[in-house]
Amino acid sequence: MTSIPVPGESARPVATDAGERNYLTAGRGLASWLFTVDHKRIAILYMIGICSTFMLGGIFAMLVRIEHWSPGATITDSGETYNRWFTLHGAIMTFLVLVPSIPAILGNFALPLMLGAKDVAFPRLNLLSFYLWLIGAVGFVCVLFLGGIDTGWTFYTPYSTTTATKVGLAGLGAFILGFSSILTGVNFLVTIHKMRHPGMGWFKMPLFLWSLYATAIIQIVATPVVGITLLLLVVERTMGLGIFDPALGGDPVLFQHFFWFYSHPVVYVMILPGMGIISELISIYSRKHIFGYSFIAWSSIAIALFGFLVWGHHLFVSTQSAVMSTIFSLLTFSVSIPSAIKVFNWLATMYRGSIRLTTPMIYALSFLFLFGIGGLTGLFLGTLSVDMHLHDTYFIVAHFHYTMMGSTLIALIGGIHHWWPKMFGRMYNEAVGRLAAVLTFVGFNATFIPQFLMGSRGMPRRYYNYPLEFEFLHRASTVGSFILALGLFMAAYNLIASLFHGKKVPDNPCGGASLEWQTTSPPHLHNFEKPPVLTDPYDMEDLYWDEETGGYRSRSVEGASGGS
Amino acid sequence: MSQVLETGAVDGGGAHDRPAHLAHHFDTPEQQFETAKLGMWVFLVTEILFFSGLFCAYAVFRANNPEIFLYGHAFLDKTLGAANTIILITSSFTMAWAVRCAQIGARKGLIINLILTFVCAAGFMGIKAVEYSQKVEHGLLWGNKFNPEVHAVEGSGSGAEAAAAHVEEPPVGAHIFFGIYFGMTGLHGLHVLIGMGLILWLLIRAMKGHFGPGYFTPVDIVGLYWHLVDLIWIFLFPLLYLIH
Amino acid sequence: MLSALTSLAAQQGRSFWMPTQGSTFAPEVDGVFQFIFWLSVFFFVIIIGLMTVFVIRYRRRPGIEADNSITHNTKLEVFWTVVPSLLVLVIFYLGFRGYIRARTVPGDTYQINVLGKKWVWSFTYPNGFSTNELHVPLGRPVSLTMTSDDVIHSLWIPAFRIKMDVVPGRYSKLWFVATEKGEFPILCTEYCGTGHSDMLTKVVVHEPSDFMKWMDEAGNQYEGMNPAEAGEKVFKKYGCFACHTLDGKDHPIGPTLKGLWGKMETLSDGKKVLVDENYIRESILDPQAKIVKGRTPSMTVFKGMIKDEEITFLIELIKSLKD
Amino acid sequence: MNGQANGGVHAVPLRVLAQVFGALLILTVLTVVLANYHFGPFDLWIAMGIATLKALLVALFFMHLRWDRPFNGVIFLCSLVFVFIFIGFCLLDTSSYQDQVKLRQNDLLMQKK
Repeated sequence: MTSIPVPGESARPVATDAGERNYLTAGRGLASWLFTVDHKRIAILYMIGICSTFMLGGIFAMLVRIEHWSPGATITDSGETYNRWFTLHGAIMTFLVLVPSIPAILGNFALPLMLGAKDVAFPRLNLLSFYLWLIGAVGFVCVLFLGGIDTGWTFYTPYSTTTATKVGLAGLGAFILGFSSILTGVNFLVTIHKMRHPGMGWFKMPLFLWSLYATAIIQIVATPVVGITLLLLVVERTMGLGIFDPALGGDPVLFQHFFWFYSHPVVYVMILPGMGIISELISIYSRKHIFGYSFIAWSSIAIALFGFLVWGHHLFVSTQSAVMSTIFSLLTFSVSIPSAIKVFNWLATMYRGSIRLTTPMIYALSFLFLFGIGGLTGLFLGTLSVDMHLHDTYFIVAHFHYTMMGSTLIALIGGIHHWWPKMFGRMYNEAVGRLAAVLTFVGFNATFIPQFLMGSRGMPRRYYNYPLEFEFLHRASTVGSFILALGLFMAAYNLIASLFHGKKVPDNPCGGASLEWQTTSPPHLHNFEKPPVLTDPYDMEDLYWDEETGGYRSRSVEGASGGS
Repeated sequence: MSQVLETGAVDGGGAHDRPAHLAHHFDTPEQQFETAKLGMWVFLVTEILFFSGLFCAYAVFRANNPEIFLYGHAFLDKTLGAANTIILITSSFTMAWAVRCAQIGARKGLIINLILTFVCAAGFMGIKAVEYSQKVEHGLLWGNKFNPEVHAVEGSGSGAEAAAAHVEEPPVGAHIFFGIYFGMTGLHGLHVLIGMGLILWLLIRAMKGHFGPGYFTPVDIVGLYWHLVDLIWIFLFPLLYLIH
Repeated sequence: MLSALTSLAAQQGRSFWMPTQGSTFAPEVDGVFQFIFWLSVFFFVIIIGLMTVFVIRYRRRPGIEADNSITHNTKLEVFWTVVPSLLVLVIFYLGFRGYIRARTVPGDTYQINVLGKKWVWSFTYPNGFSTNELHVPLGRPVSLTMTSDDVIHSLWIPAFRIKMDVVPGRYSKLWFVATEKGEFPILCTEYCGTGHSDMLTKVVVHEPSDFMKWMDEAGNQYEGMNPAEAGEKVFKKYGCFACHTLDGKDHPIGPTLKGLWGKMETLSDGKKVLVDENYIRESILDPQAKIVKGRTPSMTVFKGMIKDEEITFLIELIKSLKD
Repeated sequence: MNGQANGGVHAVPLRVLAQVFGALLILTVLTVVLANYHFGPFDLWIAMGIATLKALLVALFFMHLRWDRPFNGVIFLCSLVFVFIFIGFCLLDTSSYQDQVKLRQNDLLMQKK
């Protein structure tokens, strides 16, 4: 393992021009992209798609924020329009962006590479999953042009069965998106089981893969339930089925049980992969072996499993029985423990490290801060009596934005920056990247901290109008959202610009020890030119900085190839 | 189109003896088979959870409003239900036999068994259609379409229970039983239809001689799917038709 | 900016985080909130503090490598698994205590029916009179029996720290004891469509005596009626018909008033009692004092709600219904 | 690849398949016959017991679980655990508020009359 670099080894060109063979250039033309079954290309397709819908959802978010600049009419004079805005914001962000985000983009790109596999288990299913996503997205855009929906993303009956807006189409769209998510989950779970590098035991996998595995469990088990729920909702609307509609003797609260059996676990579909990314980033940019690998790995599984037992905490004030609420509250707190374990382990990883404040690391540190707030405010909401006051207020809005956006999306953006050089073989501008990360962080807090305050003081969510006393806090929040948007645009610009002007990078510019850093940047069409050498994904001492290539090199890989 | 990318790139694993059906990203046919099988089992999990929504609705309404179910089930034809159960079990048997034929390379047996399975499935759907049309005729429908005629049950239903049932005024929410009945059997029927399509696809491939001891993965996993469809009906039958 | 913040906080009777405390639940909820808040602040400061210290202390410096000798420490990890577990159990318990209190409606409340519909609230008092604003007496347990005509609404009184969904097709319950006189907002917190953010009203908390006065003015007077007629009006006003009949048919909850006068009743403890003026008066003011055998103690306590004159009218009504 | 040779694959003997088929038919007849007799609250459990037995036969023999990798069976069983959690919690909760639903139903009926 301590072999000295073989002379001549470094003669390999820096930014490998195994070029013609890399996945970006291996096939040309639109068709080679649209019909690709290569997981890396599908990841790029997803990235383009999800970023576009993120923009769309973001536009609605900004409309909502601008509308709240003053009480009553600001840019629209009707609650009806406002209701469509927040519904589309929520539905697009949840179903089209957050649920697929990390697994579909970074999971698709990195999972087979990290396993040392040539592709996911079912490449064609993977492409189908993308097209299902696309159909769902087109469905939502149609809904948008046909007048939108006004139910909130939660589709609660009987409002959703009686409103005149396009709930049926949106429900079908979300139903199809559900299948996209299921197929991704099936694919990843099977891939991790069957396609691991020979010799890679379960506890030699990078933690990102553990988190994707846990995510896949949730996608497989929970998503079908929302599928049938939405199907029943559509049937209820179009044919008057009578299971959820109280006017026909149905049970509207049963709908909420159905819905949250999926929609609570699904927040872990969003956050778990984010946590997985943070485990990678913190270890790599602290140049330290991850602390407490098995605790972090098991805590992912624990979160996924406990996540199924807590959905009733969305129903503390929905006439759910006091006994069930009590059980659900107790179980809810059980989920907070694995999350706490992860946070402490990340901190311990940084201890005595050699920390570089690169762009991804700044996102990782933001994540710790924002997830800290998001997680701790969750304690208020899991607490029965306090939730009775805070439920359905801006406190909730702020809480889930801290976890869903402040954590998931920040982890996604951090992860994209981390793997960007691997994806495209080019480096973005580090200074702009850091500035964007800081702006995003500041803007995010400015947007959502005021919302905590408003919530506990008496501002309900989904309100078009509000009392004058909240004007100052609403304005602070709106100003914050503009800073946030600026930060996000800057990051996007920086990444896109790097495709044209970025410096070419070597195989391992950031010093990751997992297998994807052994292949070229961008990777070979079939991932690895020569079979990767299995290493401990967190053994940072195996890597050394090579001034000549401007990247890291692995002693054991060179030892293996030197020996052969 | 994807083939263009793949074929050009079968890399030098030294595997010149790779069978045609072995995709580029697998090392061995065993790995490919195991993967497909695991994938199917995981997919079956999603199917079970998909149906669980309707089972949950059933459990909730039956536990809280048993009178609705006692009233409603009397309108279902037990004989037709039992016949359908037997038909579906038979189709499961022929499907299992088909898998065996594929495994041992008995092409003729495979084709015959697939045809039998398909015929059973068609029979099942036929009987289902008869049952549905009876319900439609008598207004025994879901939700706001529930409009039972007087003496609705002539011809359908059997025994004293049905006779007793249609004398009574329907209990409040009687339509919920039919909502759940149509929901469960409808979704199940949809799965039967999908299964018929898959069996047809297998049949065509079997006739082309695609399957044999070396490669029978599609037969095996469609078989798994078909057995799950059977499994669900095994529970639906007593839950909907045989209630006291 | 700071002044704007402090001026907000300084608004009368409220804390930085919470609105005015207007019910017996409020101090308890606020207490739990404060407890979790400071606990969270404590942990947040530790996490972010350590993070900051590490970033500064262990920033990359040339020649100094990361110390890769530590990869795990089971004792430490068990420690930070167990301690949070215990802490959240405490939090759970605190929340559970308050919630159960809020969900357990006591037997002797002043009952008001609530109907939510797009996008108004309607409150119906025991006398059948209804308003769009909620009026309640100070210091007395009030319970709300709520339902909806169309979609799900949710009734939230921030000052009282209570909230419960109002679901079509069923009743849901909420109760409170108001501790602060004045007017407090009521909001709908379950999204219900176009007018959701305008589904606002207020709760007006009166001194008990003022409440009576308000109720009198709101309800009707008994002028120009004979006592038995007025008694019938009282009977309607307080919603007695919910559990009692006047036509001799027995009601599952309460006895019919027809033929009640002068009857000998057996109480649950076996004693016998004559239905006379005193017994009726007591049964209205404190119904749980003497329960007739076979009945459950379920009647509303009318002490402090009903006027003496009205009891007299009721007695005249019952007398007139003697067979 | 020879199907018989590698461990994961097992062609089930026709005799076994036929026996299972026979058992399934008998159990079907049994459940229909038993439905004509009343066992009070056990009716449901008897019917479900027979159905589960049938399901077990299908899963073990027709679906090869008996010879398959145990993990496939495990995930199958796990799915049932989640279904039970789902249905169980829903049942526990919905049963608790039925009295309030029925009260409201009665009041609505009264209003109509």
